[in-house]
Amino acid sequence: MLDVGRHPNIELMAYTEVEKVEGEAGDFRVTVRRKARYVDEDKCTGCGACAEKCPTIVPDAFNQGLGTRKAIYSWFAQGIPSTHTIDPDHCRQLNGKKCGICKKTCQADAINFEQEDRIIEVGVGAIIAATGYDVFDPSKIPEYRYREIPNVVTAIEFERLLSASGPTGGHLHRPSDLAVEAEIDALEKKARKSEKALKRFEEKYGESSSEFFEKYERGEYQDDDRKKWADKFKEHLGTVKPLETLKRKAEGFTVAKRLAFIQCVGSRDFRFYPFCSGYCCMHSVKEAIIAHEHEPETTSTIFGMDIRAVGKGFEEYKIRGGNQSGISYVRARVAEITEGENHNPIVTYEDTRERVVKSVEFDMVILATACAPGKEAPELARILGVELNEFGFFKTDRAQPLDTTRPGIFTCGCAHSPMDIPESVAQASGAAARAAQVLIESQMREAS
Amino acid sequence: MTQNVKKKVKELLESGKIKGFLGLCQKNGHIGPHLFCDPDDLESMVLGDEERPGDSRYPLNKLLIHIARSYPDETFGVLVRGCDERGLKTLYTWNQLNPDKVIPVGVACPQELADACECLRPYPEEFVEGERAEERSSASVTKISGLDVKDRFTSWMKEFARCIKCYGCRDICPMCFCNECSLEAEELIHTGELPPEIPIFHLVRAVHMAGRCIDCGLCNEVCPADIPLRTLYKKVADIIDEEFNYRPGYSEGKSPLNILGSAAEE
Amino acid sequence: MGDCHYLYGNVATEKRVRFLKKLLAFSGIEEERLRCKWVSSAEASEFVEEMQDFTETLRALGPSPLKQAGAQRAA
Amino acid sequence: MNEKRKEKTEQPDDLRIGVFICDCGSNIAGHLDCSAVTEYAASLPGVVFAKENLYTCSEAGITEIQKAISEHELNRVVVASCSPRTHQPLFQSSCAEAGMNPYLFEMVNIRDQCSWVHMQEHAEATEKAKELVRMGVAKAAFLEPQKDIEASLLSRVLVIGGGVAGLSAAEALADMALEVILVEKEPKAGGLLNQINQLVPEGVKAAEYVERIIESVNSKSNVTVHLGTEVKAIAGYIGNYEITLQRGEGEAIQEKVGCIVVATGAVPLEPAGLYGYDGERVITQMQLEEQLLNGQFKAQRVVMIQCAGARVPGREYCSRICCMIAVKNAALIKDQDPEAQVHILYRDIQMYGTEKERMLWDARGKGVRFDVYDPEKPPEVKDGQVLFEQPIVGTKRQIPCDLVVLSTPLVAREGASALSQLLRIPMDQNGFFLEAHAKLRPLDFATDGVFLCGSARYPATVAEARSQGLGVASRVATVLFKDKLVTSALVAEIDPETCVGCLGCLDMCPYGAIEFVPEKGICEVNTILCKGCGCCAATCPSQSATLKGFKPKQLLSQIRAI
Repeated sequence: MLDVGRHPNIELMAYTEVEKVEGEAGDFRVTVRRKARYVDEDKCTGCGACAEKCPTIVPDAFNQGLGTRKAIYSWFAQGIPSTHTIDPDHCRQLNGKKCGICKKTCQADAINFEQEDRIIEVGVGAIIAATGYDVFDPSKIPEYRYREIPNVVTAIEFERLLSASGPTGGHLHRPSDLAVEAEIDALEKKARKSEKALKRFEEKYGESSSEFFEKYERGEYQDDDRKKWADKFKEHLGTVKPLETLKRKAEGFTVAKRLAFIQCVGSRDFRFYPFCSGYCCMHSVKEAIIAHEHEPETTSTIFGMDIRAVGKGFEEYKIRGGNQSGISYVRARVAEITEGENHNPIVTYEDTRERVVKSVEFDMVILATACAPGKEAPELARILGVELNEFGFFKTDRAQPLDTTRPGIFTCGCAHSPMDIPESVAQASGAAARAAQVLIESQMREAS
Repeated sequence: MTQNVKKKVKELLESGKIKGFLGLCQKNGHIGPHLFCDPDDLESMVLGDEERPGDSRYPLNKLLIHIARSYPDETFGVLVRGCDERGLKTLYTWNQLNPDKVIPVGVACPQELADACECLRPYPEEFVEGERAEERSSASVTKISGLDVKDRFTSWMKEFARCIKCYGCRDICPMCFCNECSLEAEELIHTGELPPEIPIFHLVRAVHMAGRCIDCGLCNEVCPADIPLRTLYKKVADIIDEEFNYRPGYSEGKSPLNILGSAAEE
Repeated sequence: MGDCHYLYGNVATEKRVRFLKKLLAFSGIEEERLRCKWVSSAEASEFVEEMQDFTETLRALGPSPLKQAGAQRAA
Repeated sequence: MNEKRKEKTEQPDDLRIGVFICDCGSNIAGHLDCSAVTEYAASLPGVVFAKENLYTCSEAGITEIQKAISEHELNRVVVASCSPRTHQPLFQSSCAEAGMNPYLFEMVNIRDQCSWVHMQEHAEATEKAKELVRMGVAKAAFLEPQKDIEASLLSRVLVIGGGVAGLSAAEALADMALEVILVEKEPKAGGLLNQINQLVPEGVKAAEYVERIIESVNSKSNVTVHLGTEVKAIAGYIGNYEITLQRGEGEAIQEKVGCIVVATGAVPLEPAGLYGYDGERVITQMQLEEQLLNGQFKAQRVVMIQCAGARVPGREYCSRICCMIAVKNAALIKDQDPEAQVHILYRDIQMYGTEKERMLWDARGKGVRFDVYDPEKPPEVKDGQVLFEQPIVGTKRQIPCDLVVLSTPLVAREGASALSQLLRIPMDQNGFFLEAHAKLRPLDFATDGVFLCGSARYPATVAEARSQGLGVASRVATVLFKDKLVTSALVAEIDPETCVGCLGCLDMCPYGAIEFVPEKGICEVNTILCKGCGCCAATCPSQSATLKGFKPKQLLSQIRAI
């Protein structure tokens, strides 16, 4: 990534969308919208001082909403360019409130609240659509109760939970527990606030709130100010009691150790995507192995119709996961997930060997979701003037597997079809070669 | 006790299989290395036992490197004990001798020597003289390992403090075939100090012995300060064996430390 | 194979460290003073954890015997 | 360390070091005392100029460095700021513009290593920054000027292997105006596709498909195709290889190329001794393809056994494409004769991607039967029937049949190891060639100038092999589109005076950049191939092998400055 950012022949336009494409292979004119960052790219050094001081906390989409970021942010730490961006939906200043803290903090004078979207036309010889894919939304499958049971997560959410740079620093805290901890934090904040208020009364009247309240209940005090105190105290108790319950509960929290991975969520499924996404089996195996590395007591069960370990070294990796990382592979299509005690998901499936229906409790269930075609692919296809295939990916043919239906426009990676990283990288090089051929051909035409 | 060796060498020389035989001879009461080139000149040949078995040993394989360099096309015979043979094998591995140009003639060490050396294999694969003595493990290493970490440090520092930096250990070592020695690199070891920067000086050498030392013990014999270097290097060899299942002179090829890729775990 | 930028560098280092730890221990220098752990550039928190833990370990061990020996010699 | 020793570290004469301390706005200056660090830097031996900048990487900061180089005749520059990963190239080139050799530049990271990690500890962070600067200055004193290494590049490419992958690579390379020499061992190009009947899902004839690519390749004036030819010898390195080709008993052909593409493919496993393989009643998918192609196929009851010789101890890998081939042929048999019975016994049916899964349902729809077998109890072929246990229902079954088809994996070619030695490229445990990085560099070798595509890397479908062939062309282009090869001067060197030719460095070099020269009895570094990893220097017992910019003297002066 850094290499791309530094390459003299690459002009990187992040936070930019394509609006119009005219011309033909060898001579395209592309209109793009460079969205306002409210930060001057030439001046920003990516130092992050602004984000540190920004008072507005926003759920972090990069961490699948599991963590938070500020209203001025960089998408993720190693991202390029390191230029920060102000999120116009959340920035106080841009929403008419008084703030501007980032502008005061920035020593490079890079913040510019007046910045506007810029429409730019660029001339290019060839175009490569590498817009990737979208994660299938498993809440479309009601029997898996995604979003209803907190400890049922998608593979990509799980990836962030497992990541050392993720919201939990790589420790497998369960989302239900994280929610409780967040609630504890909120209640503690509230309790501190009400404590402060009570303290003022206590100082004023020289007795402790609980002593006062006993007397108040007996009807010893009637004045308005004392009533306020009593109300405040009741409110405080209303905060502290559930807080203590929650805290006791949180003491029992451990990391998730019994994991279930459910394959083909939305894929190989006539209701949604009939195809196999190809990479999810290995992704689940990898996640199970990493979880085991973090916490050696972890066991994982991978439920799938077939385990498709079709790449170089994959089958070996899969076997190693079984032998060394506590993974069992179960050939089954999971019928239903229900919620048991302690927010534990219960997986119901048919054990085809024993020919019985089983229900097994886990700490967490990970859904290996389908590689869905990009939601915005149809719009991009329209702009580019190319066709999509029946599944919603960019259409190609076998003779020129990287060519779209319009000459000079190519595609690769999961915008082309679901595939794993090595295949994507190989295709990307292939698309580059096809693009180079177009450019060289048009140069030669010009020269002759 | 030298009849069989003499017979074998005579045979080799007469058949022209070897240009010369590097062994030991006794002259004027002294035992020293000698290159025997004439089959009729084997009278003075000895095995190096002056007063006790093996008390006059020389790094013959190291000397052979120099002879072989001067006569790259010739084949030479060389007298080997168990350790010398391990040395030869390791020198082949490190491209310092060509196995096709060396014919070892083996002698097995007597038990007394095997005991003194705590030798894991006091005999070469093939030998014409002597009998296979019993193998010994290293009590000296066990002894130091038994100390607690502070005492280990103190004891080594006491030993190293006697060092007079004579480089005897290096000069005699058949595995020290470098032209320029790291122990003489000024940026690594400061000059003009006695003892040399300890324990750095000795640990640097110990690191260089990893995957190389074949436990001949000449360093220990030659050290004027009686530093138990052999014990240190025996431990070095044990570590490499424990961690990588490799012991120079016993195992094939180079040590996993000196080849790419992850080491075999078992 | 490791994930070293230079292909096998991390593996080579790991092997050496395994050896060195044991050599240090035998020479009377606590092997906990040497540590090798693979942390990628994306694993900031792991790195921090490791470094803090290592610092704690070193503090608990006290000054290196080498330093003490050096001080004695200088005196 | 005592003072006496410090004095003894001799410094080069006429040292004029300039040190620049960056505030990075408040990013560094907010957490430590940059002025104190600057003052301290000025007091270090050899330092003639020290300056604090608000942003050293800004236009103003750079100008200041350049001005100082000329005004103070600096011959070393140390910048203490952020990560060398992002900013070293900028500072180096700026020094070069001002007339100082860029290799005399040294960078110290006081942002990540001081202000960021010791954010609440102002005094300690300042002290640490001073130490780091002292170390940087100590190293800078011993830096040596270097010249970038340049080498010429021949705009010609050797492609070894004329299957889909190699042909696609040749086609794309030719269209990118590079000259291509394509070598195919067999008398005809096309590889495995010549033996294949048809391709799915479109049902196009494999021969026609590959013929079109062959024609396209043949039509290019800048491609020379050598059929029935093998590579005998390869000398040289990236940019300048000398190749010896041999056609049958004929005279050797000499060629010179800049890069080499390995597209030698793989071969189907000959399943001798497996499931009663006899080539008649028990055949391979490849033989079935041939029967279908020639119209000789007659069987009525067919059983296909997947993973025949694959995913077993000793050959653990999944061959990726055999399920697809089996399903394709099963459906084809049903198309030809709907009355035929076709049964596929499998372990996991590997129909990944958008199109193959549909082939699977279509085949089911056509009446092809699928059954799972347990690898612990593989099927048995006996007297015209196949016996197996159905783990899904737990019963034993016998399927009568008149033809058993074994889906055998693609395995590495026998000649692969010879080529691996010729090119000094590694193979994996299965005999496939080992790419530089399994995920990020699938088409490269660790050795520069040599590339990989198709089933020589790992079994690939036709479309995958074609994509990879095209892909490899752009990997080659990244090298050959340049006028000359320029690489960093920070490479290894071996002192010929002290080297004893122990080959320690050679064994440790991951890039095949070290060669033993028998005449001299020493090892030499090929500076073009060397990537400066330092494995050789770490191994060399005599410090004969060293890494420029990281010589013992440079590193130890830095370490001793702690």
